[in-house]
Amino acid sequence: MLEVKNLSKSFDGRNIIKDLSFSLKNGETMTVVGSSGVGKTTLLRIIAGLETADSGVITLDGQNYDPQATGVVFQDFNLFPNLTALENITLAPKLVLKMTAQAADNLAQELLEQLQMLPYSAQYPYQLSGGQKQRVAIARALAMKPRILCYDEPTSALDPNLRQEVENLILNLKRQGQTQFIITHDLVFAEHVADQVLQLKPRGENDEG
Amino acid sequence: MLEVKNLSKSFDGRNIIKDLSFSLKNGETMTVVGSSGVGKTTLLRIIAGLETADSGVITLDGQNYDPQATGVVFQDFNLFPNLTALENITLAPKLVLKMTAQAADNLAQELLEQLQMLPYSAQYPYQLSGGQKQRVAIARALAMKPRILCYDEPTSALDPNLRQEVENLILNLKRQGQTQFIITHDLVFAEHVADQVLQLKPRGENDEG
Amino acid sequence: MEPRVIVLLRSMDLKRTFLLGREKMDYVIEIMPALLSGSLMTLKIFFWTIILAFPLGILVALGEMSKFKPLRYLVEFYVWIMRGTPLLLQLIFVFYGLPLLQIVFARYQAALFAFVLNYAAYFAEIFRGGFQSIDPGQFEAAQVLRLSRFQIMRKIIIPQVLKIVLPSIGNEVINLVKDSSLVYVIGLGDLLRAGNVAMARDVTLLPLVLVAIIYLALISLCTLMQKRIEKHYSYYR
Amino acid sequence: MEPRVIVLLRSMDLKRTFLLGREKMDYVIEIMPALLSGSLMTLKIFFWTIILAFPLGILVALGEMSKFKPLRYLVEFYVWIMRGTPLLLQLIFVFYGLPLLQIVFARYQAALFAFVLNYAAYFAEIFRGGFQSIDPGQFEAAQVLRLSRFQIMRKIIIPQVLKIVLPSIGNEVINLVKDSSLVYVIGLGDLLRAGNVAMARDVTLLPLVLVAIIYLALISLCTLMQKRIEKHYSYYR
Amino acid sequence: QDHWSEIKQSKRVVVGLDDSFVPMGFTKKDGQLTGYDVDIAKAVFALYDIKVDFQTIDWSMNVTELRNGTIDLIWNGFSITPEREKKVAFSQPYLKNRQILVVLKNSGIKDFSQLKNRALGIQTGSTAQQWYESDQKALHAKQEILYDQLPNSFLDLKAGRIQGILLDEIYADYYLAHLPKNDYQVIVDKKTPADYFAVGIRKTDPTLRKKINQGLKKLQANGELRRLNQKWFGTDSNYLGE
Ligand SMILES: Nc1ncnc2c1ncn2[C@@H]1O[C@H](COP(=O)(O)OP(=O)(O)OP(=O)(O)O)[C@@H](O)[C@H]1O
Ligand SMILES: Nc1ncnc2c1ncn2[C@@H]1O[C@H](COP(=O)(O)OP(=O)(O)OP(=O)(O)O)[C@@H](O)[C@H]1O
Ligand SMILES: [Mg+2]
Ligand SMILES: [Mg+2]
Repeated sequence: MLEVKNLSKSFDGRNIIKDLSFSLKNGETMTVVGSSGVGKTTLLRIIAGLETADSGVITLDGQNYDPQATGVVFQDFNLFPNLTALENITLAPKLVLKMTAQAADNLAQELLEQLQMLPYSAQYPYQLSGGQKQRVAIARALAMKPRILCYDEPTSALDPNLRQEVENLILNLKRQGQTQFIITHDLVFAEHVADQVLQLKPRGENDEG
Repeated sequence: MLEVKNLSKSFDGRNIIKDLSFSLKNGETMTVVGSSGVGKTTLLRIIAGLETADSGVITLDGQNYDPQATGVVFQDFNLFPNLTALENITLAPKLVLKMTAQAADNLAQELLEQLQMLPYSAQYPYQLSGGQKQRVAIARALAMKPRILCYDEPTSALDPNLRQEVENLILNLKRQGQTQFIITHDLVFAEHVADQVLQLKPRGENDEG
Repeated sequence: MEPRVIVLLRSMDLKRTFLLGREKMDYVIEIMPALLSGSLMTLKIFFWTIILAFPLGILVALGEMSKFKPLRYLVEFYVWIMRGTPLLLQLIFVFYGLPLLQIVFARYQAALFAFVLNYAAYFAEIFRGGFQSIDPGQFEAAQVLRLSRFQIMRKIIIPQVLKIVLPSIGNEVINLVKDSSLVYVIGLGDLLRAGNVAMARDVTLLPLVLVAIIYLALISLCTLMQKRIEKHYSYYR
Repeated sequence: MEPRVIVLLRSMDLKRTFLLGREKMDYVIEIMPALLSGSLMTLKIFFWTIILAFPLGILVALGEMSKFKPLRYLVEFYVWIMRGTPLLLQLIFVFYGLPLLQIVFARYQAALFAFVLNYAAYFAEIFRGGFQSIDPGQFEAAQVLRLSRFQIMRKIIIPQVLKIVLPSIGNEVINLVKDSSLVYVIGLGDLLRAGNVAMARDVTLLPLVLVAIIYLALISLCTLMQKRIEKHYSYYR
Repeated sequence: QDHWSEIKQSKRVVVGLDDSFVPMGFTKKDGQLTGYDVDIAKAVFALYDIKVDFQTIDWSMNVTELRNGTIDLIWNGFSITPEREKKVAFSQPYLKNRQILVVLKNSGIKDFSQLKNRALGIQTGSTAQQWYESDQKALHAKQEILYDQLPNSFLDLKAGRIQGILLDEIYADYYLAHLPKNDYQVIVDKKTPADYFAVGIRKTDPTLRKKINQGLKKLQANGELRRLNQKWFGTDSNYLGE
């Protein structure tokens, strides 16, 4: 279980997150909604260890939390421009999980297939459309099979068909016991996939939904 | 009236747009939908004069078309990182339309207000959240009052409230006679604002909707 | 960082060799005025070259990216010659070669002329690199806002380019401080020359140690200014 | 660009002054062997400095960004001294100064030692700039994928840095070709020295014109290689 | 054409020198130019009521400077050599010099021939270099190292990377006299011909040449030359030409 207690964060003296507490059970999916600029991305970055909170405690299964447990699909993708779509996905499995090139390629191609991206696997990020980049970013995070998978608006650049595809993917992962943390503006989508919805509200009047 | 006739475009020998024809009456709003990677952004870039078509003709009111007539809200915003949100919006009105600093500021603030961005007018792009950047990009294009206003997924990073806000804005502009060309994945949104929906389909089997 | 130097100089056994006996201190004080007046020439060349070569470099960079081919070729040729041959030889040609074509410069003017032309070429290459590393989306966004080429440059591109090229410009500025010693070849006396004269006259390496320290001070000043300007430009990312 | 040179040299009235009389051709043929054997030293210094200073420069850049403060200060101090004083003086200190401390280098080794230390510092600054201009999002993305620091460097950052720093490295490489002439101060004969000797002996500027042309050729070769490598790296944007 | 009338009228003449060439012409610690040649040049032109402007030059550029007219005279321990005589006119010689060898005291080297399998240092463009590279039979080293600055060659000698330096006696005397501790040995060779310092003048300036020769003679006659030799070299000499 991921537990966040009394988390606070401000930028330039402006409180963005104040005294936020929530918990996410293993295998469950939490969606985070809230108006633009409310601090969703900031919260995700803190959980991923990319931003430090001003105060507050995070624990995983009661133990000190290590951000290494998370994988992230970034809002602006952050693909590696010097690698092809396929290489973006296989890099970490090969280097970190020590998969063979063959196994990593198979895994990546499976994921690309599922996201209808197989024809683009040899293209570099600058040659991809917005939605194509987003799908590569999703596949890259999935391939690492992290304990907690965080998505920052994973469907923003996708058409309805693909959104459905991603929804299926997420539900599928949930069935396999994957813990997921999803920022989204799409309330319908949020309802479909969530065990729990975290509604962020401006100025510290946070609430669990 | 904007008329596009037999437009074709390919990248690296792959046909993206083939023999596309459509027309957009003055004051009307066209939405463009279609799956990811189908060529929506490419079409917009051709209309905006940022990409050259392989073949085809574009005319405006029967005359040779000048891309200067268009304004664009980019999919990845392209805000100027060295200028604040407000300066991003007022720069062109001051330099191109020769507005006074006062008038340009007033106009920009009106737009920012409408998009609930007034508190962020002095921030630099790197200090803005995804949705905040998108709203600055919209305001920047609107402030130039172009003959044809093109949007590339103007609501992708916005929450439902703000999407509604942008919808109202677009309908408002339509009432004022603004010609608009909108790429979107949001079919509901597309229906609400469109006089005409252009459905792009893969591989040259294009159609007017 | 400066105090650390002293420590190091002491801890190494340089003291015995170069520094700090009583008579040596007196000697240092004696030759300092000559070295400082040599530095004056160094500074003059430095100052005017920066002032003139910087804007010229921007113009040349724009010329290199011009769509008008004859201009572009001409500018590229100029940059090629300037970067392709040693500044020392350029100085010799300007001062000793041009008179053969009836173009006679005074010593100092010849030095400045060669330095400005040379450094403008280097600055130009740096600026060109800077221009090319700007995201094309920035040009596109400015273009659809109907800004003129000149406005795009002034308001959007150049401010971003300056931020990017600052470290490289810093490198060249440091090179300039040092290169200014090349004026010896046309008979102008600068800091290094003053040190050489003292070394020949007094039969000791000590003057060169002092010269090195003065260079270090001048260049540290430049680096400090660079850090300042970098900080000024850090208001955005 | 080369053919255009000829045209220009002709169209200006340089011919009368410098070039191309029958006796002058003979003279050129006479001194060419000396100049070419001078170029050999230039090339040797150039080659080994590149080979050794390049990887050392990357290491130094990493040292400059290290979180271990003593290491960082040490490396910063080294870079400060190397960039802050003229290479000419460094050569003098290594070759003439160190023997006073009983450290005696052979001529050629001393030259290489000074050149490698000096250029590694310059390369390091360029790499540091390159590292810092990489989008932090790239580090973040690699970090959440649990790549080690070393893997992030090797697979993600350094390939992108190389692409960015290529023009600046090109500049330094060109400087190196020219700086190699500084070895004259420790009695090694290089291209420029060969030209100077011929000029002083025969009292004519012609040898220097030839030297300039040889430099131009060497440097054009470097530029050509740079263009090649840039092209190699243009597979992504 | 002849510049004498111009010089006469402007009352100024420009003498080019290398201000690091002790003791002939160099800058003192206070920045003042001084030296044997500086004194003589001033004395000669004082006779014509002409002021001397000293222009420091890069020594390897001396003849080019003269030809371009950026200086009027080369007057700085300038030896008469056949190569130079092709390009410039010389005044009457005013000082006798010779090329000598400096070695370390404890090196055991006694004469020129012992350099046969050792390394020799020479200054670039010096009279020593021109003599060494001529048809002479006296001195042949295994390897020659060229230096831009003579002090560097002394440092190298001390470090043991060369075993001898061939240079002007005039300079060697000054240098060795100024060392706190003299570890060096001077070796003279009888077969080495003397060379003569004279003023370098454009061949197109015969009047200037004539005036300088007359001036030098006058200094010899009125005892000024003897006084300067005493002052700079401590010798009682009134030498002027062959
Ligand atoms: N580096 C920063 N410096 C200053 N302010 C920042 C910085 N990063 C974010 N902010 C501010 O923090 C607030 C929260 O930003 P965040 O990106 O978390 O919003 P969000 O909820 O993800 O919004 P969106 O849905 O628009 O992406 C915003 O008001 C933003 O302006
Ligand atoms: N510079 C390029 N080089 C090669 N292929 C490109 C380039 N730009 C776009 N493409 C390809 O053209 C196709 C259309 O791209 P475009 O960006 O127009 O799609 P889109 O309809 O906007 O998709 P999305 O909804 O995902 O943004 C894609 O398959 C993309 O891979
Ligand atoms: Mg966000
Ligand atoms: Mg698109």
